[in-house]
Amino acid sequence: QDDVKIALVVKALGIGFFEAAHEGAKEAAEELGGVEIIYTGPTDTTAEGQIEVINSLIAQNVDAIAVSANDRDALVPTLKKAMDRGITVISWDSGVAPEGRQMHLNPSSNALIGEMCVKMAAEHLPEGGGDVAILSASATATNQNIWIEEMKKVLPNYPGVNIVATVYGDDLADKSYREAQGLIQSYPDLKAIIAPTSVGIVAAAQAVTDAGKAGEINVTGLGLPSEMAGHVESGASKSFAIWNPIDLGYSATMIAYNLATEKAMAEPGAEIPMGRMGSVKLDDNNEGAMAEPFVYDASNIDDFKDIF
Amino acid sequence: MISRFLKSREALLAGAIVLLTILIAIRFPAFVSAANLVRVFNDTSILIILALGQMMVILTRCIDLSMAANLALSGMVVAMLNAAMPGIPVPALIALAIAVGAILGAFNGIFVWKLNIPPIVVTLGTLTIFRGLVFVLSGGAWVNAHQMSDAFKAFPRAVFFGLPVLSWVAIFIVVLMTVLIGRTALGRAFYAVGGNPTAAVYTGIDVGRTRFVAFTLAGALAGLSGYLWISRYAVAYVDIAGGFELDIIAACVIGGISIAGGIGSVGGAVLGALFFGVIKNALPVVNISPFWQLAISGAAIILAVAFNARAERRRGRIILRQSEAAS
Amino acid sequence: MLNSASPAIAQHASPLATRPLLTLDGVSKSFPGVRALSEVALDLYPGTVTALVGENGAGKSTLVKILTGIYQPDHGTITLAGEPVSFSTAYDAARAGITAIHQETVLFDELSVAENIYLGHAPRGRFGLIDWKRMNKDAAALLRRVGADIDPEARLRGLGIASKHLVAIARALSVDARIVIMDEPTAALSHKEINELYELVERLKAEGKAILFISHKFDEIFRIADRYTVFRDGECVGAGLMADTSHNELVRLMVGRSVDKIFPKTEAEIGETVFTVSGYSHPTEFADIGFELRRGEILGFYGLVGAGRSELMQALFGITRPSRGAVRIDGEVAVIRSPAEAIRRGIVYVPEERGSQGAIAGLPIFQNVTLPSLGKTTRAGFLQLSEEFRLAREYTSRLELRAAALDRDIATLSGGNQQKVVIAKWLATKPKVIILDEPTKGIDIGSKAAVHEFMSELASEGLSIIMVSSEIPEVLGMADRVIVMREGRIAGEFAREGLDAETLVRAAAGIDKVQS
Amino acid sequence: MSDTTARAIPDRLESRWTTWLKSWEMLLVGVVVFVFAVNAYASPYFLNAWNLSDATFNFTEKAMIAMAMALLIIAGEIDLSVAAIIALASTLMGLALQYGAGTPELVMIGLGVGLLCGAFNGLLVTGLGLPSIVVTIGTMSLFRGIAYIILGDKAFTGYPADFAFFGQGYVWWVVSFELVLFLFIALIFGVLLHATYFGRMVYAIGNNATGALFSGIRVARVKFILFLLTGLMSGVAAVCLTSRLGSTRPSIAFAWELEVVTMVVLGGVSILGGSGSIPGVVLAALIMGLVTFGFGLANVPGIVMSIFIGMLLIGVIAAPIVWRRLRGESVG
Ligand SMILES: Nc1ncnc2c1ncn2[C@@H]1O[C@H](COP(=O)(O)OP(=O)(O)OP(=O)(O)O)[C@@H](O)[C@H]1O
Ligand SMILES: Nc1ncnc2c1ncn2[C@@H]1O[C@H](COP(=O)(O)OP(=O)(O)OP(=O)(O)O)[C@@H](O)[C@H]1O
Ligand SMILES: [Mg+2]
Ligand SMILES: [Mg+2]
Repeated sequence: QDDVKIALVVKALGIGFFEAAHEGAKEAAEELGGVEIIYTGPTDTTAEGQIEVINSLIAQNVDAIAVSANDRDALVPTLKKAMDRGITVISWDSGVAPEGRQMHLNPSSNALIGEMCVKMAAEHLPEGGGDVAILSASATATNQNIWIEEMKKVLPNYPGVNIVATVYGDDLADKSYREAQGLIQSYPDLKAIIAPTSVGIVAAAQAVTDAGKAGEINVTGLGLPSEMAGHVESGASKSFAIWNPIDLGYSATMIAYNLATEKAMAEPGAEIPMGRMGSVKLDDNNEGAMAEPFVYDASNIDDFKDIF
Repeated sequence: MISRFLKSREALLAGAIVLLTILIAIRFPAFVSAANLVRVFNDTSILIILALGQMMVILTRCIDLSMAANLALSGMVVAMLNAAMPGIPVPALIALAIAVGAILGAFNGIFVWKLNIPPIVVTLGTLTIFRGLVFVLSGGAWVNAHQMSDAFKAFPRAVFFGLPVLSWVAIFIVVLMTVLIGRTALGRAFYAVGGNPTAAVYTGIDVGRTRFVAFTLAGALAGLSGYLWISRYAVAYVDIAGGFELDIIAACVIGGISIAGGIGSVGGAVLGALFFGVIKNALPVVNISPFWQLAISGAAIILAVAFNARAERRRGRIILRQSEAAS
Repeated sequence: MLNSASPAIAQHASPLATRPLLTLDGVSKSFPGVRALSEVALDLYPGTVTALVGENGAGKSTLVKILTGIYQPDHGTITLAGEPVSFSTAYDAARAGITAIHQETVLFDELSVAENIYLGHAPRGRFGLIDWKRMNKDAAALLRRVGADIDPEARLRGLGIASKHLVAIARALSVDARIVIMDEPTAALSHKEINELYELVERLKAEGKAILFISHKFDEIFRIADRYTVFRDGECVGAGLMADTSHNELVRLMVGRSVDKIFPKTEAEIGETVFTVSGYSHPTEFADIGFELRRGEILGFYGLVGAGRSELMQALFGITRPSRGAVRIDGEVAVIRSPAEAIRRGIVYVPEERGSQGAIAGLPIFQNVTLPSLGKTTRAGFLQLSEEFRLAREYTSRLELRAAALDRDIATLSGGNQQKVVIAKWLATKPKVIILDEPTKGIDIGSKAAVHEFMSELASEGLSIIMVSSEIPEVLGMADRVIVMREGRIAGEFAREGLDAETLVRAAAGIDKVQS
Repeated sequence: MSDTTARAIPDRLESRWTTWLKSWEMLLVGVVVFVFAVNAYASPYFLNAWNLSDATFNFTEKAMIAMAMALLIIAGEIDLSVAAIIALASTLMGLALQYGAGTPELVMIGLGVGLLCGAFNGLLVTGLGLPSIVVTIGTMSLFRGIAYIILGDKAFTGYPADFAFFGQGYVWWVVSFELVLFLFIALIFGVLLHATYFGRMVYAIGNNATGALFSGIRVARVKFILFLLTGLMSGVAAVCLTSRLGSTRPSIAFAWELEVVTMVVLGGVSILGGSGSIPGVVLAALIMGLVTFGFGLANVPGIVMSIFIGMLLIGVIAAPIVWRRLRGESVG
């Protein structure tokens, strides 16, 4: 009996978040036994790069592909081809359009993430609220846009939060940094920056520190404890959230395994087991959420900063 | 002297930049506040340094497409070293970054000098090789802010006389290059080699070696920029400054440095870079979507090159002039 | 051999100096396919002007480049003040005290005049940095010394060719040299500037410098030189004191055979007018050009370098546009906007710059030949190689081309053979009028005679030929009629009979108003 | 024969067969065989018709552009804006889609935009006499910049089902439409360059543009046509790629220009102009495709492959020079 080959395709190699997910995948593989994990992805975050990678995975006849997509639509034809050749395809983290995958695992529910971001910003606003700006990743990233939408939905519940701008840093450190600088410059009353991206939040915190506004402008959003530890310490960021990428990689692998070995079916309403993470329930779009995001602040950051 | 300057490309470009700044200032007075101008200059410092390096290479009728990749590799080397051994003093790391950059530049130069391979082919190759080596070296992992020592990150940020060290470094390089280009035999050899390689040989200049030196010096500046970049943004990863090589060349072109070699000035390169800096920094301020930036810089490049070509167009020798004047 | 004019004898006879400052012995230099110098000897004495004469391609400039470290000799020795020397760069030679005005002006258009003069040895100030102020001052002084009224801070690009040449002369003098070499320094200068140059040479002589003077102008040589050396086909064929020789003897040494045989002009039957140019003008290059060309005629165009002859011919060929004027072919007005159109009308142009405008290095010989006639050798746009080879074979064999094979790169041929290919290329288009711009410039003596013979042959077949040439013997030998140009205008038109060199030179330099 | 004289010059020194055997193309054939053999040995998945067919998608679109780029570079010019033309063409196709354009219109728009962009480049280079490398660095930003202005953070999707054929369809068994189209284009360009008047003019211009002008060739016109062709091929690639991805984002085909140029140079085309062949470029495309696919099967990251391609590029160009040096011949 051959090993079950599960490919974890990420947006780009070298990103701390995905490296952590890889750890989780390896943990799942060990737990399951007889599973080989292929961790791969392009070098920069392009759809074309991912397609090349996926083509070579199809050629290797892997049993399952779990992908965090750079482009919701562009991967569909290739992934369809993979499914036609009997390969289990799921997406996680950043999704693929429904026709290109069997199911999608959201790290958390989009509504929860959106609300969490606004809540973290609101909590540290001065009396009477203030200006808040959003620094997003690439303007084309599916999940970013959904979260921003969700944030805007819950705004009525947080009357103090006044969203003044949304800018895009393309998940490039220098561009994000410059965009954050632009925000600080153009909005003298800015009190918080929400960056729902791990690259953006670090760059924004750095920009705030360099502008001498640490403590004055609170940078929050989604980030990795290892990357944010310094900024929490300096006060540039009061708190931020993230789901645990290790858990995410673990869960995606578990689901891929269960679907590939036909221990579960991906259909609306189905519950697919994910080992120690419990199980995920699929909605009408064959999507499910893993867990709530977890908030990190000065009180707990030290426990996590060396893990991921 | 003054009238000669006023007629020069540099004056025109400087005028364009001032005009642009004024236009922005009309709607957003904050843009021309001293603090903001300092910020814009600081933000452009690295581009200025790189453009000056590229200028030397272009002056000798070559081109270096690998500068951004060189920056990434030298930067990654010192970032990883700093992360692994925080005890190494920062000046030593800066020296190392410069040395690594110079070696990579020399690698380009040696192919151009000894094997006569066209510079564009060599640097197209080394562009991917250097970038790939960053990946191999780092295993694709990032070096994050908290892994870098505080001194490492503090250097470009420290403020002296109202300017961050990063800006001072750029100013220092500008002064250094002004002297090198204007007052040394080597600097003048760059012009000679690019302006007329045959005549350069008649003058006793070794064309190949001069090009080699230009590549090496450009590499050294790329190495320096590598350190400055990662310490400023406090992060190092494979893709840093990806695609930046074209911005560098574009700054040179806008600054009036002729791609055919032999024409250009330090002032032009600096102004070309500043033009980019002002545009990049002004867009978010004037609320134009950042998506416009690319198209604007493209249009600026085309206009600049068309304009420079017109200014350069040989006025034709005028045989008839004397006789016309006589009659 | 004539090497009897060995250094020993010459030394003995010299009234001016006893020991040569510089001695060359057995120096040889080959280029792919060409032996430019073989076993040549040369002596230069302090306070003496030595003239080096020889036909085009005799190897004079090659020798200059060896003496200035640009080329390294294949073998042979150079002795400077008793010490054997070898130069690996131009810089070494300059440091040893050898400076040269090269035949082609090798300067930098984008740099200032002062810097062109001092590049490589600029005056240094504090910290070893270039002292621009002093450089400009020194340059101004030097320029005054050569009698040039040029702003040292001006960019070279704006200067005329004569001024550039003066800058080149100033550059040569900017080095403190013991040996000054001048390779055709007067070719681009006007009468007044030439006289100033002569005075300069006298001064240098008085300062005790050894001068090597290369020129094709015999009156000039007899005026300023004390000694002479003659090269022929890369060999040294004679040397001695000017006082001991005569005009005729020098010519005989140079050419090695009787003069009239080189220009085998056969009388062709001159027919009706084929080509008429009237009122032809260009905004900056030439004005009011008018002439006629008849069937079977060879029309010579003479003038000093820079007189605008090439510009005129290129305008006639459609490379540049005239501002005014008309061209008639067989009486019919023709507007020629591009070379393609000129070729279709039967006008072709063999350019002066063989390397950059004539031969297409990188393409095989046969493709060079067929390039303008591809319309005839292709079928519906598709190439017919056998047809191309046939055409190439036909025309190259008429010109007695020497080559290993027709599919060889044209760059592998010697200069003369390249010129034959270029001419063959144009003949293959079956033209009515062929313009030859300096057709024998820089080609060896054998090829030269072949080209001349061929020109006569073409003329007698009824082709009309315009021959631009700066070589007086060639003009006198080949042309049925000569037009002289000066500063973009026609300065005179002369029939073949009774025409002499003096008349041409006077007309070209504008010394006397010559009536035509 | 009548025209044989005593000292006749032979047409050729060696038979065409011998010349071919010693050519750059043979060296590339050797490399192809080598890479193929290594891949077949190293991976059990390599020798599989479907997999090989999938692998062709890695290079066909770039190679189509490389065909036209080869001619352009042989003529002494370069076009760095090709990838940006793809982005602009794809964006405008997507825009037209929003206004209800069907497949035929989409294709027309893709090709038309390519042609227009090529014409724009050509006009700047031949009309104003600007250096192509700088002009196309400028238009590269401009074209992609316009795509960004139009699309911003959005994407165009929902291309019609029959539009998918260009990038995803198969003509016969494992033979994809793209592959057939590429081979067809290669054939056309091969004939154009090697067997026609036009091709001869391209070589003449690349070797000596002034000389070509003096030989009656309309240099500016030929160069303009070459820019048009390069634009057109970028348009074709835009149609194929858009169809293959089924969506358009402004970052589409990012940095492809360097890969295309690498392909052309690896194929033996001199970057200085004047020499090169279409078979060489086709072989180079094949090599790059095989190398990427081979590394991909071993799950080697793309960037490590690029080190290999970079070394291959410098290596194959340096090797003959070093070889001649070692044999003591002088290098020009
Ligand atoms: N770099 C070179 N490569 C190949 N052949 C050369 C080179 N330089 C000179 N030659 C050849 O060497 C020969 C001598 O040339 P040289 O320039 O020395 O002649 P010259 O006596 O100076 O002629 P002129 O009077 O026309 O200046 C010519 O046949 C020329 O074609
Ligand atoms: N001011 C100048 N700057 C640079 N080159 C010049 C200048 N003047 C003349 N020349 C060059 O000198 C050469 C002779 O000029 P031109 O062809 O117009 O005159 P000509 O009468 O044909 O001279 P020639 O006898 O050399 O053919 C040309 O190659 C031209 O490019
Ligand atoms: Mg000479
Ligand atoms: Mg001339």
